[in-house]
Amino acid sequence: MIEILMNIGFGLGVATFGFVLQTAMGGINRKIAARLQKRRGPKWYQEFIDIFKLLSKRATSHGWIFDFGVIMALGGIIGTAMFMPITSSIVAFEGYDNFFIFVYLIAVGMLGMAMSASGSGNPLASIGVMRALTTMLAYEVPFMVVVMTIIKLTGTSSLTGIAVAQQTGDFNWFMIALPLGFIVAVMSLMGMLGKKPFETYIAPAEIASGPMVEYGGKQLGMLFIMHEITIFIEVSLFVHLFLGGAETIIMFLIKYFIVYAVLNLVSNVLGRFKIDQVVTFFFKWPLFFAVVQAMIAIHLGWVI
Amino acid sequence: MSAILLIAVPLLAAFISILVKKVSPYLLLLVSLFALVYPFFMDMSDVIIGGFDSPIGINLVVNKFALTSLIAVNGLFFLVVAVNIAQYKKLSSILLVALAGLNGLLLTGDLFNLFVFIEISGIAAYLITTTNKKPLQTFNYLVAGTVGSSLYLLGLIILYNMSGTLNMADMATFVEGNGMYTLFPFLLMFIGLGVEAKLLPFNSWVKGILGHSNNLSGAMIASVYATAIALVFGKLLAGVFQIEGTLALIIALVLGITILAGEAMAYASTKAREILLYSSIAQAGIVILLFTVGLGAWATFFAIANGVSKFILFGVVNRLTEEVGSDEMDQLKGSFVNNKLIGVSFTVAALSILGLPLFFGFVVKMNSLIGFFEPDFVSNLPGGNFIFPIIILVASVIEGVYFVKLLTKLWYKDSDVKVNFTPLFKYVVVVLAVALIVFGLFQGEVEELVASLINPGGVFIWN
Amino acid sequence: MLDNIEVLQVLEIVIAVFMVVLAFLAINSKSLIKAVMFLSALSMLSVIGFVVMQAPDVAVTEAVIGSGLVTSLFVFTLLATKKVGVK
Amino acid sequence: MLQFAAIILLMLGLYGLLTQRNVIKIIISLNILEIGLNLFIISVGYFEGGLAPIFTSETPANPNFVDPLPQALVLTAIVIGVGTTALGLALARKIYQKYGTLNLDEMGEN
Repeated sequence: MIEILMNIGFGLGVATFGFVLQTAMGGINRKIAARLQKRRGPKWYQEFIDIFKLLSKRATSHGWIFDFGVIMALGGIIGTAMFMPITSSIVAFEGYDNFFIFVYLIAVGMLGMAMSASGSGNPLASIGVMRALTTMLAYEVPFMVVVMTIIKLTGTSSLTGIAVAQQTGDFNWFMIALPLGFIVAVMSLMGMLGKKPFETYIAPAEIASGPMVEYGGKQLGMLFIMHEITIFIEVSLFVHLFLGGAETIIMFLIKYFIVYAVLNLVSNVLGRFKIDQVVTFFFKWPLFFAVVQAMIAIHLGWVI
Repeated sequence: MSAILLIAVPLLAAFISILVKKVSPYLLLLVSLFALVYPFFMDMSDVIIGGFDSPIGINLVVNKFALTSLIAVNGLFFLVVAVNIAQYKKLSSILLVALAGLNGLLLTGDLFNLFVFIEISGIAAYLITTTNKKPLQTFNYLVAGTVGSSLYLLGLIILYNMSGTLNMADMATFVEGNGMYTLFPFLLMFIGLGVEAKLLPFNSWVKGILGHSNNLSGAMIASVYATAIALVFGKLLAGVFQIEGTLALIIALVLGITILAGEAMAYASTKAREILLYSSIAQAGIVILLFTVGLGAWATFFAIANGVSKFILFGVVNRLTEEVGSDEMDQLKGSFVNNKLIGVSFTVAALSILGLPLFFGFVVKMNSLIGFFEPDFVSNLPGGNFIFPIIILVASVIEGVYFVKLLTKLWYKDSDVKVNFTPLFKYVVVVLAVALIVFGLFQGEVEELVASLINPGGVFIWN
Repeated sequence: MLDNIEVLQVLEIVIAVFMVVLAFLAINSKSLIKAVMFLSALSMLSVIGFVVMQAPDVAVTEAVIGSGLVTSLFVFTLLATKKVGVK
Repeated sequence: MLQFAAIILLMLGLYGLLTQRNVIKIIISLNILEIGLNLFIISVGYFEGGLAPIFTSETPANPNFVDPLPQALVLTAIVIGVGTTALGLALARKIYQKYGTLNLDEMGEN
C-alpha cells in the first residue's frame, strides 16, 4: 500500500516536473520566436504568470458537463503524465510505461476536453472539437504505422525498453535508423502539438480559438496546465521513441529543448492549412512514407 | 450434473409454454435464470449423448472456455429477457428455443450438431426480428442466414468426406495433418458462419435488421447472438482449424477490411442506430481477428466485454428512438440531460468499447495489443504481428471520433427531449456499467482469469 | 441386355438431366404457380435420386415433406396473395 | 453422375437467389439449393453397388452398406429446410400484406 502511494507520489512529481519544464520551455520559445520576428518578446516566465493569474480568477459555469469535462481533461492528462519515463531509470510505475497505455490514456484527457467544449453550447466550440477530432484522425494513422515499425523491430512496446535498445547499440537512434519514418513522425508531432500549419482546430480569429472559446478564469487556467502537460507527454514520447531516450536528466532536457525549439521554429515560418487540406495532406505523403518505411524496415530488413 | 440439461430444459419449457400460454413468460424467466445459474454447478467433464463414445456419437464439450461463454451469454440473455418480457409476452416460447439453440452452440463438440443449433437459433432469431415489423428485412436476413448455413453444411460434408469424422477434436487432428486440403471446405464454412457473425461481404442483412431494431431484437441480435457466434467462431478457429499461410492471409484480409470499412461507415453515419450497428460489425471483425491470429483467451473476453457494452448501447438507443420517433442524432440531441443515470451508463459502455482506461474494454484491448508483441507470440501470418495492431489502433481512433461525436450530441445542454425508462431497465443498465468499471479496475484478477484459460504451453485451451 | 447396374446408370443420367432442366425452368418461368409445380416435380425426381443412391428412408421423408408439404405450403401462400399466375 | 447434378443444382439455386427479384422465386431458389445440397450429401456416402443401410432378414452376413451417417444428416437437413421455407412463406405473406406486391423492385425500399 505504502509502495503504491509512493509510486503515485512519484508519478505526480513527474507530472509536475513536466508541467514546469514545458511551461518554461514554452516561455523560452516565445522569446526565440519573438527574436526571429525582431521583437523583444515576453519574459521567459510569462506563461507561469498567465496561468497563475487565470487560476486566481473567478469563472462562470455552463452547466455540470462543462465543469466536469475540464476536471476530467486535467485529471486524465496528469494521469497519463504519471506513467511517462524521464530517463531510462526514472520511471514512476515500472513496467507500465507501455506505448499503448499512452495511446489510450491520453484519449481520456482529449475526451474530457471535447465533452466540456460541447457542453458549453457555443457553436464555434463544436466546430473546433469536430476539427480537432478530424485532425487527430489524420495524423494518428501515419504515426501509428511508424511506431508499430519501431515496436516490431525492438520487440517491446515499453518506452524505456525502446530507449534502452537504442542506447545499448542494438539500433541506431531511430531518427537515423528510420529516416523516412522520422520525417513522418515530425509531421505527426506538429499535428499533435497543434502547431502551424496544423493548428486549424484552434484557428484564432477564424473560429475564435475553437474549443477554448467559452472558457475563462480558473477553467482556462486548468486547460492551460492540461495543454502544457499534453505537450510534455508528446515531446517526451518522441524523445524516447526516436532520439534514444536519455541516460541522465541533463540529456533529457537538452533533447527535449532541441525537439521543441526546432518544431517551434518550423511552425513559425509556416501558414495555416484548411481542415480538408490537413486530412488530404496526412493521408497523402506521410502515410505513403510511413508504409514505405515499414516495408523497407520489416520486409527487406534495411535498417541503418 | 449433466450439461445436457442446459439444452433439454429450455426445449421442454418451450413445448410446455406452447401448451400453457398463461405461464409462458414466467417459465421463460425461470428457465433463463436456471441457465444462468446452472453453469456454476456443472462438472468439467464431457457429456456423451446416446451411449456412443465421442468420435462416433455426439458429445458436449464442457471446459473452461465453454463455461465462461455459457455464463456470459446466458447472463446477457437473462438480462435482455428480464427487461423486455413484459412487452413481448407472445415471444416466450421462441425465446426459449433461442436459449436452447445458443446453449447448444456453445456446448456441442460435433460439427453437424453445430449446424443444427445454428439453424435452431437462427430460426428463433428470424422470428425475434419479426417484431421489428419489417418483414422484408427479416426475409433478407432469413435468406442470407439460410444460404450461409447451407454453405457451412456443404463445407462440412466435404470435410467429412475427407476425414470421415464430424467430431471437433477428431477433426482438429485431421486438419493438423492435412492443412492444404482443408482450405476450400474451411472457406465455405467460414463464409457460412461469417454471415451470422456479420463479417463484411456477407453482412448485407445487418443494416435492415439492426437499423430498424426495437428493444428486444436490437439487444438480442447485437449483444447475445453476436457474443455467442463470436465465441463459436473462436471455438472453431482456436480448437479445430488452426489456420496458417495463404488461407490465414485471405481471412485476415477479409477481417481487416471488415474492421476498417465498418468503422468508416460508422464514422460517416448520422443515425445513432446505424453508428452502433456498423461499429458492432467492426468489433465482430476484431474479435474474430484475435481468434484467427491465436490470441484466443483475450478474444473471448473481448467478445464478452463487447456484448455487455452493446447491450447497454442498443438498449438505450432503441428506447430513445421509440420515444422520439427517429434515430437521427440531431433529433436525439440532449436526451441524456434529463436522464443522467442512463446517460452515464451509456457513456461508460461507449468508452469501454473505445478502450479507455478504468473500463473493462481497456484491459482487454490493451492486453490483446501487448499480446501481439510478446516475444513468444509468433503470428501465423506474414507481417501479422505488425499490421493488425495498426488496424486495431486505427479502428480505436476512428471509434473515438464517432463515439465522441455521438456522446457530445446526446449530452447537449438545454433540451426538451424527455424519455422515461422503466426502473428495471435503469437498474440493469447501471449494474452492467458498474460491472464494466469493476472489471476494468481489477485488472490483475481479469488477467489471472485469462491465464487460467491458457494452459502452460501457451495454447488456447481446447480439451 | 442391360444388367442391373447399367440400368441404374442410365436412370441416373436421365434423372440428372431432368433435374437440371426442371430447376432451370423453376427459376426462370414467368408464372409463379408453374414455378412451384416445377419445384415439386424436381423434388419428386430427387426422391428417385435418393432411392437410386440407396437411401430409402430419406426418399420417404423427402416425398412426404419436401414434395408434399412444401408444395402445399407454396400453393396456400400463393392463394393467400391472390395474384396467382401473374408475374 | 447425380453428384454433378447436385452441384449444378446448388449453383442454379445460387444463381436464382442472385437474379430473381420475386420473394416466392427466391424461396424456390433456396429450395433448389437445399435439394442440391441434400443430394450432394447423400452422394458423398454412396458408392456403386452399396446396399441400403437397413438390416432385414435377407441382409448378408458381411453387408456392403453405403455410409448411413450422411443419410441421417439429410433427414435432419430436410426437416430444418421445411422449417425455413415455411417461415419464409409466412414472411412473404406479411410482405404482400404490407406492400401489395411480391416483387422486390416494386416495394420502393430495399
